[in-house]
Amino acid sequence: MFKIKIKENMEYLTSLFLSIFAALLIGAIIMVFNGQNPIVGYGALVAGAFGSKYKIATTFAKTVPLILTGLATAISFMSGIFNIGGEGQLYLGAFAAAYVGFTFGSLPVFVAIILAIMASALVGGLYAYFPGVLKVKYNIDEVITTIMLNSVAILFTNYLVNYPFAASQGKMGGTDMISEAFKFTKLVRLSKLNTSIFYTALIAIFMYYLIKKTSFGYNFKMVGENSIFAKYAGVNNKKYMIRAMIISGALCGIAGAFEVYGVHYRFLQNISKGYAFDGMLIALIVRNNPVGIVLMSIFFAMLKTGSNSMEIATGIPSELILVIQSIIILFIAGENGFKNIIKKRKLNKGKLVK
Amino acid sequence: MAERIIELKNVSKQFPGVLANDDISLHINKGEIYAIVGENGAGKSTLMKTMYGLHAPTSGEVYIKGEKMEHFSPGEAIKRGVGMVHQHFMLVPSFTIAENIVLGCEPKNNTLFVDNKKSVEIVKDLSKTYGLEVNPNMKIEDVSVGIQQRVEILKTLYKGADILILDEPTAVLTPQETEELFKVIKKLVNELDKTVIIITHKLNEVLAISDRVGVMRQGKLEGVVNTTDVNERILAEMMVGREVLLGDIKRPETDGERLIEVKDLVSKDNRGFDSLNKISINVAAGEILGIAGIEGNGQSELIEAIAGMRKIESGKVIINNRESTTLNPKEIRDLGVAHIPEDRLVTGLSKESSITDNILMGKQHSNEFSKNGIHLKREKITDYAKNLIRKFDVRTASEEVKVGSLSGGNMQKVVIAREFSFDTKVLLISQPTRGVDIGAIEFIHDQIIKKRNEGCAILLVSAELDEIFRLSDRIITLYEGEITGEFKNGEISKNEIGYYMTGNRKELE
Amino acid sequence: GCGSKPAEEAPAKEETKAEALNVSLVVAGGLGDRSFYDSSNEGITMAKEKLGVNGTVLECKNDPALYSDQLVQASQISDVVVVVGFEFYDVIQEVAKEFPEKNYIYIDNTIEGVSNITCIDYMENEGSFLAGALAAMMTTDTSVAGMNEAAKIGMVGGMDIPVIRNFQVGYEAGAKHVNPDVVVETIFAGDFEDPAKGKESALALYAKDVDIVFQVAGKTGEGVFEAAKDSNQYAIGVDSDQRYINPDNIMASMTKGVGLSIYESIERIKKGEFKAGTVYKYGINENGVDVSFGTEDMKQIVSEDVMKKVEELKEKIKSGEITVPEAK
Amino acid sequence: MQDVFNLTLLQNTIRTATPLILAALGGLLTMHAGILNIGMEGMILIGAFFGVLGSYFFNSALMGVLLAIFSGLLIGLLFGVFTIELESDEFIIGIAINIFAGGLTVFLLRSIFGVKGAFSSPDIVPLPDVNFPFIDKIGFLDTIFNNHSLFVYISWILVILVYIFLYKTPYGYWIRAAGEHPESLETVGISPKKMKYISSLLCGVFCGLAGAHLSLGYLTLFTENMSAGKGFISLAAIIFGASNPIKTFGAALLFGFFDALGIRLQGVGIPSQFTQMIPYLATIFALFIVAKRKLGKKVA
Ligand SMILES: Nc1ncnc2c1ncn2[C@@H]1O[C@H](COP(=O)(O)OP(=O)(O)OP(=O)(O)O)[C@@H](O)[C@H]1O
Ligand SMILES: Nc1ncnc2c1ncn2[C@@H]1O[C@H](COP(=O)(O)OP(=O)(O)OP(=O)(O)O)[C@@H](O)[C@H]1O
Ligand SMILES: [Mg+2]
Ligand SMILES: [Mg+2]
Repeated sequence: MFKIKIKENMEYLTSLFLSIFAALLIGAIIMVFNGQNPIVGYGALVAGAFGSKYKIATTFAKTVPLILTGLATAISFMSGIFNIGGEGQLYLGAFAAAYVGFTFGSLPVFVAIILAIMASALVGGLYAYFPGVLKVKYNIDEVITTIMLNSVAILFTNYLVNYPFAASQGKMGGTDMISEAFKFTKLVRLSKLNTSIFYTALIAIFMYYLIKKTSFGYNFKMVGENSIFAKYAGVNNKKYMIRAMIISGALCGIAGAFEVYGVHYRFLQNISKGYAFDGMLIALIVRNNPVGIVLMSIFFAMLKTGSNSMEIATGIPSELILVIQSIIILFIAGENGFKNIIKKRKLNKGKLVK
Repeated sequence: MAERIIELKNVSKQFPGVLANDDISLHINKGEIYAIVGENGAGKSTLMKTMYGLHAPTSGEVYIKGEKMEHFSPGEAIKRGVGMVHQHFMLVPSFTIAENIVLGCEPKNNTLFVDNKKSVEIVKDLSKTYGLEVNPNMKIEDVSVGIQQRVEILKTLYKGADILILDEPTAVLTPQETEELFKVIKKLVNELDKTVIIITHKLNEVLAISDRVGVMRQGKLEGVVNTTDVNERILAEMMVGREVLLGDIKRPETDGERLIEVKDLVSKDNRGFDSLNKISINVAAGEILGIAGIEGNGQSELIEAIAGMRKIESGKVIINNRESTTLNPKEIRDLGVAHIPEDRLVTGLSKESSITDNILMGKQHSNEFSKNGIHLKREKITDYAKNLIRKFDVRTASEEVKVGSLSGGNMQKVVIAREFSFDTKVLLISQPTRGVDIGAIEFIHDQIIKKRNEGCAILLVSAELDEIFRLSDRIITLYEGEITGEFKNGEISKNEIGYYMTGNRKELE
Repeated sequence: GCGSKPAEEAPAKEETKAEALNVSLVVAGGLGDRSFYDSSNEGITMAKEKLGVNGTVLECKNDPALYSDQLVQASQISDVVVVVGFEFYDVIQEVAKEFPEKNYIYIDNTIEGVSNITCIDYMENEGSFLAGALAAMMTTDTSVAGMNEAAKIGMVGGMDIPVIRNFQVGYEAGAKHVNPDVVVETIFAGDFEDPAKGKESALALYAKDVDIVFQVAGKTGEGVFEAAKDSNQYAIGVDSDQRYINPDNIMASMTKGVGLSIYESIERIKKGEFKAGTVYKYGINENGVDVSFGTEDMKQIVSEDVMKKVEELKEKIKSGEITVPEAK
Repeated sequence: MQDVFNLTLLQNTIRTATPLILAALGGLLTMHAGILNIGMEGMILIGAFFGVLGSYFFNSALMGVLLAIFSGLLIGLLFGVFTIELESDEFIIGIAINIFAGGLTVFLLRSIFGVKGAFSSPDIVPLPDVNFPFIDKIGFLDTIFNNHSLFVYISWILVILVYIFLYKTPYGYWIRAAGEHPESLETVGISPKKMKYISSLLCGVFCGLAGAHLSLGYLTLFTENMSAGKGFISLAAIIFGASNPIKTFGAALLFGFFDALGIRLQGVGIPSQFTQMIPYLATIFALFIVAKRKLGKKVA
């Protein structure tokens, strides 16, 4: 059994690396056509992401929301219910956490942070609960409702930070700052890397354990793969779908809380520019595998930080970097297909085996 | 010598990990009925799909009407008069019967638009010509499998097929429907000069209809014989490689307490029509109650209602002396019920999951397989799965294989392995051997009897009268959601029971 | 303990090249808005041409995750960092502390008491006051093609946020100052990047007898101009002189002197006359905000007479006779 | 209130709905073929860019439309190759197409027009507006239905054409069969893959038209990300309309209506954030009502 798994994983990794390689190759060709040296370009990309302590820290800081939203996607998608509403849940969670942070300044730090995280998880989870119920009880497509609820949440928090909770010192587009003591400790000077990366690691380990090692993870998976079967065999499929949505929403909410406590120290009206969508993409690419989500998040964070310094270092316009980046994503996404083609080739060429 | 209408030369087909067809050479003569038999997973369907252009053979040659076919598609096979009715129906559920029949070459007006009126007329004409009655305007999703079968045949005939490949056409048919189908086949061959290739697991059918039989085993063509030269026993032995005994069953008298009690049960079918009308039955420990009925008369709904998979409108169900009327499937299972569902693909299995995960289902929270009901003991689970695979003779390369890639019979064995290994007193069994080969049938029947003799109360629904008669202690006939008769085994013959299955009520005193 | 160490390695080698001053421009959004950010870039371009400085632009594309990254990067490669966008309020304070020897020129917000952050904040309410006054004067002037009698003017804002509301307050005050009966209708499109929404919003205003719409909506505002063209009515541009986009329908623009003030600051730094750490509030008095009517070759929609009246209002504001309200 | 509910509200509705209708017609074709396309957002953006490009360089709106169609075909092909040929997850490919479109258009904007952010020019020839003289006289019809951009009317015709295509022509049957039960199509000798390709190419074309309408009909310019979520709303309209062209048309109009309403309600003193929520909340509410009715029917 182990052999099969290793073989499958190897196949997956090979085709993944092949597709990344192919994408980089196409990117290189585009660079050449634009009169740039691809070796210099990619060198700058890697150096931009890992070239110094600060840069490594910056890259890793970016993985936090990606991992959390990626895991959030994984738990919902594997359970056969599609939470596309992570963005909205993140916004609401971030706001709730910020609210705790600027309202209960006198609480002990430990209590306040726990309270903030719980509030963000609760709000995010609740906001995912509604589309979950609409899906399970009324069979209303959760893809639409969660997309719609994203806009609603973003508008609603936008109202909050511009009217009742606007920062007291004028032009901000955010709430007041959370109490100084609550801010997560920074780990590397200048960078945004903070202790939330440890909490994220804990959450990732917990989610890995839940998904891969427990009977509950097994139930989620079975509900996702055939919910009629799950029901027939004694797993309450509807309950598990809703649970998946709640966990998913809670993780997105926590991602929001970490952005507030670790990065911005207040809620900002545009606190996330599509983290949840990036996380979704990541989870899809690695097929909801928690370990894969962590690794792919690092890769995505590398692309983001690296390409950012690439423009300064090489003069390759950022638009071109954007094109290359999207080609890389397209090719990683096509990984499965390339693998199938290779397999078919092998089968047709190869000899008959029993 | 007869014309060789189809010929295969050294055909092999490799799937990842499976050599489904291994160096097969055979020919089909014009105007004959050629049967193919073999165990589940022997490669029968694969071979047929190769003839039809759905699979390209990995090596070997295919000739249709003397013409060598290379890299051909079903379209080209159809052009040369080959038609195939697949094991799993190839019909679009939301389309009407007429739309399904003409799909792919629709009659048109103005060269642009589909002429629906004409389609309907064509179907009516076809129906008449071949004696296959259908209502062209009904949607496929609303008609019985028997009708769907007819639609499939009409579809091939509409396309002008003179070579018909029928892959297990009788698996889902009632005996009456099978009889009608055979009449049609004979008419097609004798009067209309068609050639028929038929796959079936029922050896009596082979003897009844075919001229020659090809026997497959583990991807190889074991042999080809003239039907007149063999009997069921010889065929079974050729298929399985050993003697198969579907002999008499020892059933020691067990007189137990009532474990299943159903009182005045009323329930609806999927479309919201009444399907069970005040049904009352009971089953005692150590007893098999067989339910005979033509499909669609409420048998499926009865089992589902008891299992908690269907809402009970009124009435009562008592299992193990506890009322279960409003409980959900999980709570009913907790009362000690195992359930083999009628449709293994939809209800009984998760195709995308491994055999292990399918077998674990229902035991994932047990102390045996998880610490505190939470942490899965994977090694133990794997051993357990391996053990069941061995015990229930599931043919597979590994317990990590996805269930969806097993052959139908082996999938069924996985369901049975799981459900029979619960320590339950009550078994609900629906169509346990549908599409299963004779070797496996023998095995499954043995398991059911073993459960009975251990003191289980078993409710059995099957479209196979043979099966009902062979296994049941008592038989009930259902017609349109009502009980029309109740008999002790031996009280009534197979021929007589059809009378009750079609609605003639036995006067109950 | 680490505060005394000079920040990172990058700038060391630059200092050997004697006088070429390295300037970075960090913008919260992206260039190409044909208004606020573009005009800040004009300042840098001008400095490059006239003062021979090295200039680099870093965009954050409205992604808060990049604010800090880009600012740090800019700080590492240059001596002067021009930071444009109120959004940098927190980040610039964090970063500037780490690079005490660098000069930060912060546009569009105010931070007091940091020795290396110089703030330039524009009083958009004062500029908008002029725009409102102008619109109120024009809307009833039926001698101009497309104007109706109704005293109704409009504004399309990108989002309902304090900065935009500051425009709104000034605009309304200006309009009411000229004509207390004028009705000012405002629609917030909810997006700075959706020109279709901008057009729809403006059309909704024009359908209500509004004939002049002031756009304060970034790329969404491009749609306002389109609406003006389609319904043969008028728009007022924002931040840069936008008349060139469509001189027939854009009657004027409320401008901020972003480019010029950036240029002048860099010039002063070069000459060594720069007083770092100050907060400049640029209003009409400082010529920081204004109303512009395009280049000379354009046919004017606004009459000389009205332009003169606008000038008079400016004087009144300068003299303190009029105080323009601010958004709270 | 009179300011809010008047004839121009309906006029706005029609205008706002048109890009949604065009894109949704494409998306429902792939939906019928069994592919959920969330890449419409990017496809619209690409169509919008090439529409402007063609119109600007050839000084002809027609060339703009043709180029938008052509680019739609290419992007549809790309989508098809990945989802159909390589059997990649359609969700990922959809997202990747959106990112790709964003990057590509910005890059081309820079390298072809040398600008960032936005491009407008008097040399971009817009699509003409249409005026039907015969309804000129009837006041309310004139307000609501007259003087829209050409594609508004074309989109209505296309709704009918797509309906006929799907339900009356062989290809329509085949596309639907390919989505619902591909094996049954394959076994009658027609390649479901081919049908999926056709739908995906047509989807590219329709999204291209939606983009061209956006940049040449509705507006006469291109700006970065100008599709601004229209692809997602179209998808919602498709799901709402159960992939039926007529119902989807209705759903798009409904959405357009609530969008227009949201803009107009800003005058009445509700913070704009809440009026902007109207289309989203209304959609969820409408879905809820429909679902509840369906459940009720089943019980009855
Ligand atoms: N598309 C496929 N990909 C991989 N393996 C396949 C595929 N189709 C069939 N197989 C494998 O090939 C073997 C032969 O399958 P086939 O369906 O031909 O069996 P069969 O004789 O028709 O069995 P049954 O009586 O159960 O229908 C089986 O082991 C099956 O798992
Ligand atoms: N820690 C545990 N130890 C033993 N059994 C457990 C444990 N946790 C769960 N179970 C068993 O697994 C079942 C399923 O657990 P779960 O909480 O997922 O219930 P469910 O299927 O959602 O239904 P319900 O909550 O209504 O019981 C429990 O009812 C219980 O029988
Ligand atoms: Mg078979
Ligand atoms: Mg007026």
